[in-house]
Amino acid sequence: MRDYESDDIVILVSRTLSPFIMLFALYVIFHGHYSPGGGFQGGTMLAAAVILIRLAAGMDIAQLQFPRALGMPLGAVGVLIYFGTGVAAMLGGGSFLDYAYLPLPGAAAALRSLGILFVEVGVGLAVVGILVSIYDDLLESGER
Amino acid sequence: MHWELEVTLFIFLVAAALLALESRNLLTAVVSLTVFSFLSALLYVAMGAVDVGFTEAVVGGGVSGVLFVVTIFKTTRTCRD
Amino acid sequence: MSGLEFFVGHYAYWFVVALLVLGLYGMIVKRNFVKKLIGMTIFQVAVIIFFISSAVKKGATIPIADKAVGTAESGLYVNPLQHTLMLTAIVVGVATAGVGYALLVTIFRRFRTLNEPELMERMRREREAAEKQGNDA
Amino acid sequence: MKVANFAALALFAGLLIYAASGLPNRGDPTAVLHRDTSPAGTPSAPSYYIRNAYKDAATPNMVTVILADYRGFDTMGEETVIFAAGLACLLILRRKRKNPQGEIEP
Repeated sequence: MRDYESDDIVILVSRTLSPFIMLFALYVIFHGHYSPGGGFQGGTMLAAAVILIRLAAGMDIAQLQFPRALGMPLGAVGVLIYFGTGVAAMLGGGSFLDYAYLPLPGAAAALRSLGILFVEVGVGLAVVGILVSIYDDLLESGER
Repeated sequence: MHWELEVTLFIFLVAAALLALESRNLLTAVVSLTVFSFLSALLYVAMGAVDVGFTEAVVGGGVSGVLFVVTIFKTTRTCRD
Repeated sequence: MSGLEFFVGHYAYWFVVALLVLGLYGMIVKRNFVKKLIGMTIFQVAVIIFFISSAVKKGATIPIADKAVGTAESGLYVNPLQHTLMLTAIVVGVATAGVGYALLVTIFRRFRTLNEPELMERMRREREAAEKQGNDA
Repeated sequence: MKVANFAALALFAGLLIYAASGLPNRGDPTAVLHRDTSPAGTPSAPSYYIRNAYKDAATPNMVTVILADYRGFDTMGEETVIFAAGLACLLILRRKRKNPQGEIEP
């Protein structure tokens, strides 16, 4: 995507819009219990906000916001959060991914709600890391 | 759940799919595919699947289109069929 | 059941059949790889529409529990199982389509074409050149 | 070649239309899929989810509860698939550069 020059107005508008998209994405992840939404949708919207800056300002400036080397580790952290929630339920005495046995105080139904929240955060982190990583790989590959 | 809305969306969906498959310019084809994704998201919501509609709108209209356009910029922009 | 009633009662399935045939047409008749990927996306959306339309119930509401409606009667909510399955299918679809785009970029970098007959011709010529070189050595 | 392709498409369409004629009417609340008990007499999963999702997990959105709790293993495997796809992209497209000795290093 080196065929055009980045424009000041486009950079200004996308810099203004990107934080609001991220805020709405976080709302979608954390309010997914009560309204349509959840980890997949919120993670994809976060990835869209990151890619918006990359499209408008180019790779060099976008490194300041989200470095290129951060994508795959963030995806791995998301997968590990998911596995870690399951293993924590095992440590509490239940079976794998049985959130009622998480080692936290509270009733079984509230613990299940909390476990769902952890899992959604893990899914969201994995999706944003992997999608940004795929975009970077496609953009950096070879000459045109 | 409202059959008039669903039939209208289905007809536009088939038209967008035909446009995406038959255009010679690949950028036109990809933009038609994005329109196709948005129409299918509306259709899911009309059928009562709000979560699936949300996901399709975000994925098909946002990230998938961008990845497709990057692919076309990296390769060729025209095709013969 | 009369013929007209059968036709009208299944109207979503006829459109799904049309979309499936369009997607398959793009995958097996078109020669350009980008067109093949577009056909694959259309096929995937048609399958998702089939699942979602099998979850519809008459007189039901969206699958979010409402205090005014209550959850004792299962006929009052749309079937949520298909929604869950298709939710994961969409996101996995975009990730695997990313692998497809990566393969397209790699093919174009190596052979400078995305047309299927031209690609086969160039691969055959390259293989013959390699065999000839091997025979000479 | 062209004729064979279009014959295959027509065959596919005919097969699908024949299969769709065996499906129940769309939106029929008494279809097998929407009943409370399966034909074998066991309680069916979707109506169990609708009745008990709020009681089990204190979360009104049934799709979220099924996605992350009842079918958590499914979502876990699916997330692993996404991670594997990202890894495959990285391995396919990573640029190999030569160091001064002429060896290819990642």
